Amino acid sequence: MDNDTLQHKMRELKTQFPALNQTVYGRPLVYLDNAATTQKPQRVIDSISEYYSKWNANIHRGAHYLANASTEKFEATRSALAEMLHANFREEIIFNQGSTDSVNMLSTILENEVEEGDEIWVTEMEHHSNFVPWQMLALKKKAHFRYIPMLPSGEWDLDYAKNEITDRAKIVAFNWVSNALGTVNPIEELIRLAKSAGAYVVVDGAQAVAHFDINVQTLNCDFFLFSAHKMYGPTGLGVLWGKKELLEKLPPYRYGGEMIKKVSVTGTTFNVLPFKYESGTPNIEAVIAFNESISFCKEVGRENMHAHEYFLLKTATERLKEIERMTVYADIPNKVGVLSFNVEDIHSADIGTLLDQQGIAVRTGHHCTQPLWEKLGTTGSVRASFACYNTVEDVELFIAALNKSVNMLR
Amino acid sequence: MDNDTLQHKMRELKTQFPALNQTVYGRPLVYLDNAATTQKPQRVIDSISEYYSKWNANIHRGAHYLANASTEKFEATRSALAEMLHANFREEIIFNQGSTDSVNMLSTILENEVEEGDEIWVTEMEHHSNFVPWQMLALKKKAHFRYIPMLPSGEWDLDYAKNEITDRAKIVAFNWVSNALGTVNPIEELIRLAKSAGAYVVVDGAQAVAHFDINVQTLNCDFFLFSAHKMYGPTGLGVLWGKKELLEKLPPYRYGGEMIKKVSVTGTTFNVLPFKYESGTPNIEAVIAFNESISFCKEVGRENMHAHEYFLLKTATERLKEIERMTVYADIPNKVGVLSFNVEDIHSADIGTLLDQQGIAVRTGHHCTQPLWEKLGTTGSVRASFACYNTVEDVELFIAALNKSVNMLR
Amino acid sequence: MIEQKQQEIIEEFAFFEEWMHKYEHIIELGKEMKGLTEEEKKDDLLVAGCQSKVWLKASLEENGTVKIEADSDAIITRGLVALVVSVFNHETPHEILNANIHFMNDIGLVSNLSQTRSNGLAAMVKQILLYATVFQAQQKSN
Amino acid sequence: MIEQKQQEIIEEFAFFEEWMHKYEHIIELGKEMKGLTEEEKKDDLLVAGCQSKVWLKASLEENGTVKIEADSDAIITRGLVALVVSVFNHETPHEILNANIHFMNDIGLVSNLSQTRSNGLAAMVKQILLYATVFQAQQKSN
Ligand SMILES: Cc1ncc(COP(=O)(O)O)c(C=O)c1O
Ligand SMILES: Cc1ncc(COP(=O)(O)O)c(C=O)c1O
Repeated sequence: MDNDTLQHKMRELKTQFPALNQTVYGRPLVYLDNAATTQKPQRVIDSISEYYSKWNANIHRGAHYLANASTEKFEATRSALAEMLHANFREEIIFNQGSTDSVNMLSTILENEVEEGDEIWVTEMEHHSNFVPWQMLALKKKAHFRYIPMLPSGEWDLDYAKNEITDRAKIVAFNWVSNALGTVNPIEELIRLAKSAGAYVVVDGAQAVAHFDINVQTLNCDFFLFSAHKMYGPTGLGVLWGKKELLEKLPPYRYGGEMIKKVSVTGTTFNVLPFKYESGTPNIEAVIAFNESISFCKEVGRENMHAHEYFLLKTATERLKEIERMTVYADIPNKVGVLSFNVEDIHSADIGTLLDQQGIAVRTGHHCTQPLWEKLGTTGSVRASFACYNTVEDVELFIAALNKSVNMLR
Repeated sequence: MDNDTLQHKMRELKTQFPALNQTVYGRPLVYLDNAATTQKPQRVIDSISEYYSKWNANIHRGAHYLANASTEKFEATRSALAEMLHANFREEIIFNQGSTDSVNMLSTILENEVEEGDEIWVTEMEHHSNFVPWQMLALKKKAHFRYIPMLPSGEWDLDYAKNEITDRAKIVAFNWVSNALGTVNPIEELIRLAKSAGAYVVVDGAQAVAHFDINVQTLNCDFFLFSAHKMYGPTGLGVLWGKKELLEKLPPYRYGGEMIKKVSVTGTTFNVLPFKYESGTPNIEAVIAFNESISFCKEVGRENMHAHEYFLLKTATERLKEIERMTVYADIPNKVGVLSFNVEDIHSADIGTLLDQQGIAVRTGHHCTQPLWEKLGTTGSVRASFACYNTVEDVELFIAALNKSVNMLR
Repeated sequence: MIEQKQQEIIEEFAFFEEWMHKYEHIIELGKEMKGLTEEEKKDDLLVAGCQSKVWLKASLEENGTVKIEADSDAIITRGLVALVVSVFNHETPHEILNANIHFMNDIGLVSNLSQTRSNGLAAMVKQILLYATVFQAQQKSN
Repeated sequence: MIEQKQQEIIEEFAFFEEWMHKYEHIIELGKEMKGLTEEEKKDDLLVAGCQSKVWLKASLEENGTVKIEADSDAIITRGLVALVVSVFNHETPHEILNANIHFMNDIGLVSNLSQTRSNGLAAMVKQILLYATVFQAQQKSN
């Protein structure tokens, strides 16, 4: 598809998102905080309303019509996710609260796989959610907490990784796409390295799922996780995929209803996958509505989404660089639509405040990646992040408002 | 309020719940599975739609209008809950995934408070979610897992508790209301016993919050927890209240964004309450919409709800006892609107199937309380549970359908 | 043969206009089925996925067909189990493995009976196919 | 006195019709404020709750009033901090503790500035009240 056709095609999307059709402080809203959370298409909102108006019931154990209907819809999303991720088995898909929940679960159930002196690896650019749980696990097990350094360009120092990741590495956990910089990391290579070292490989796909097609088979990682709310889906829902043989072997995480086969005062036996890892009433509404987000992404096509967002990124980056004393972080080719920058001697929070007054929603601060900013010699940035529904006009409004803000602050 | 006035007042409620205004298999739906999950009033559904149409943004760290608006709404629910529970500090309210999540969190953060040989107490009637996590903690810490036996009437054996709970008890965890039987337990007395033994006291309020006013100050427990979805609220949201001094002292649970003060490659410091226990993007939509459920309960009045449900329970119980070879479990005065029964020589699942065909939604099976049924010498029951929106007509339809089912099965 | 037996069931159920009569018939089938002895109803014969319990036993008969016996503790499930047994019983592993099982949908078992229960039946069918696979392998190696 | 100073601020801001001019004024205030020295901007003077950092220093003056100095690393916050300082500076602990602080709402700081930031200011005010409480106790015990 040439760019004009693509732009034309994508232009229609915005009308599907009611939150984008509003003004703030009397100005049209330009929502560029998509890496924090995406807006939701009307079909997702409608699905939630429909669920509560027609199907609401607690799932799995019901003996009645509504319970069966909601169970069926709930399980349909699991099947759709198995297809989306190219999982071998649908029971490899585990629902929970979010990416943070997934990493905490993994760092707990992998506990007994780590021994004193082993190494647990992350990278210097990880989101705190994929950093602190591993740091704490290392502390607890007296293992070495190690990280792949980030180069000033925002890329991994893969040479370092090649030299240093040996068979003492038990777990290697990393993000596919950096939420702070938007860099797309060479995960295939790191997975290969980590697997040949015999480590468990955890891929944080939170910032990737809205932009790339995913095939957990060809990736050959052990675990892959993301949050629905960053993929045009509802809040409060995480998806964890894990290799069946591992999920079967590893211990349970949360104990309670549904994950139990038999409870007695003398002992308890656990249920099969996926129920083993889904105790308690799940976020039924979110799971069911998320199926609409999955269809939405499939219909629009992630290839189109990424191409369009990349076009916006390039356009915005060029315009941004015209501003004096501007630092654009990670201005490299391999990126999604995340633009992270600072203007010399101006605090990112000040820019954020003045952009906000002009209807432009961006995020400022450390974006939960403090080690990354320490490496880059600052404490944070202004981050504008694009989604499939953003337009070239959004970019224009953003750049104009940014110029005005910078002038006011100088 | 006399009963006629009350019935009149409550009759209007049903119209507020769209899910109740439908037919299944061509018959009007009679939803009597409220102990599993309640239906949601239109205002809750509308609040979710409004959130996604107008306010959706990730909370707390935002520097823009939507992020501030949603943060404000999110925090307003915390304040409303602090008021509802009579908490001393709003930061004592922690949001998570559900009751199961809360108990698992507590059994993890209390780990270091338990030593080998200590005792951890539950009761024989607990939901698996408030049973297995403590059983596993005891196993892990080589503590003694003990339980207060249940009498055949469905009541606690408090004499046993009085004799056996000594200062070796470190944790005492129990439900206010039994989900399987509907019995309202004398928690004030057990809290007194447990506190004078010096134990941490955990109250599972999952089946109580939709029926009773709650005052965590006068209860004097240490932790109180419940799920929004059983209080006319959205799925995927739990509320945990804990005494501030304890939550401040105890270690964090899930590591990640928001709960962090400072992360670096050499170490990490944690944020203050409530953020310390709220890592990752929460179920923002559910938290915001839950405020409507809180208002709903306040406006209807839990006293009215309970009185009405109790009237339905008594009416149904009387009619039920006219059926031959009927066993009604826990037919005692201190109950909420839960009716648990079996008919001799008929499997509960068969009754459930035939009731379902007649539009009556009940639950059958062990209701995640296997030890309770073992004590009562069976494996489960048929459970009809009433909510504020049920009517005397619902009871009539249920009894008629039950009679028909039993006749078919004999 | 399997197809023929399915057609018979479908015709039989087409007869009932009301849910009540359909269920009365299923209950009747449940009552009539021979089932398993109390000693046979052990955990190792349990099929997973059912709210009510389902036990299943399969063996290879001398003439090369499969003998299937089953039971349930709930009478409606027992009736459904009887239908499944009647379709598969005394067929060869080959026929079982090549059958297209559609009668449950056609008589409205999937939409009209609970998901949990039809899952239980699905688990039962899956187990029968598993047995058939094993028996076929045994036959070939003999 | 505190009330009078608040009124003056409210009048001053009523003057601005556009958000831009309001912010330009706040930025101006931020640039003009003396603030703290680099050595003083240490973690123990940090006030929690701000996206940008706010440092606060308070001391009891000889005449019994409270001296307040503060700073921020962001210029807009610095301007807001200047406003808060101007309202509370050189007042007695008693006056501070009995003041009704409303100017932030009245000039549209709460609705028009980010929640995070007004929370930062709220934290700053809270910290000032805490200091005032301590100073008042000191005065009484002397
Ligand atoms: C008494 C009791 N405790 C705990 C739970 C678990 O709640 P959830 O499934 O929302 O985690 C339930 C729900 O059935 C319950 O009734
Ligand atoms: C790369 C990455 N990992 C993990 C997370 C945490 O996701 P959640 O807040 O949904 O748990 C985020 C969200 O910001 C992220 O961007």
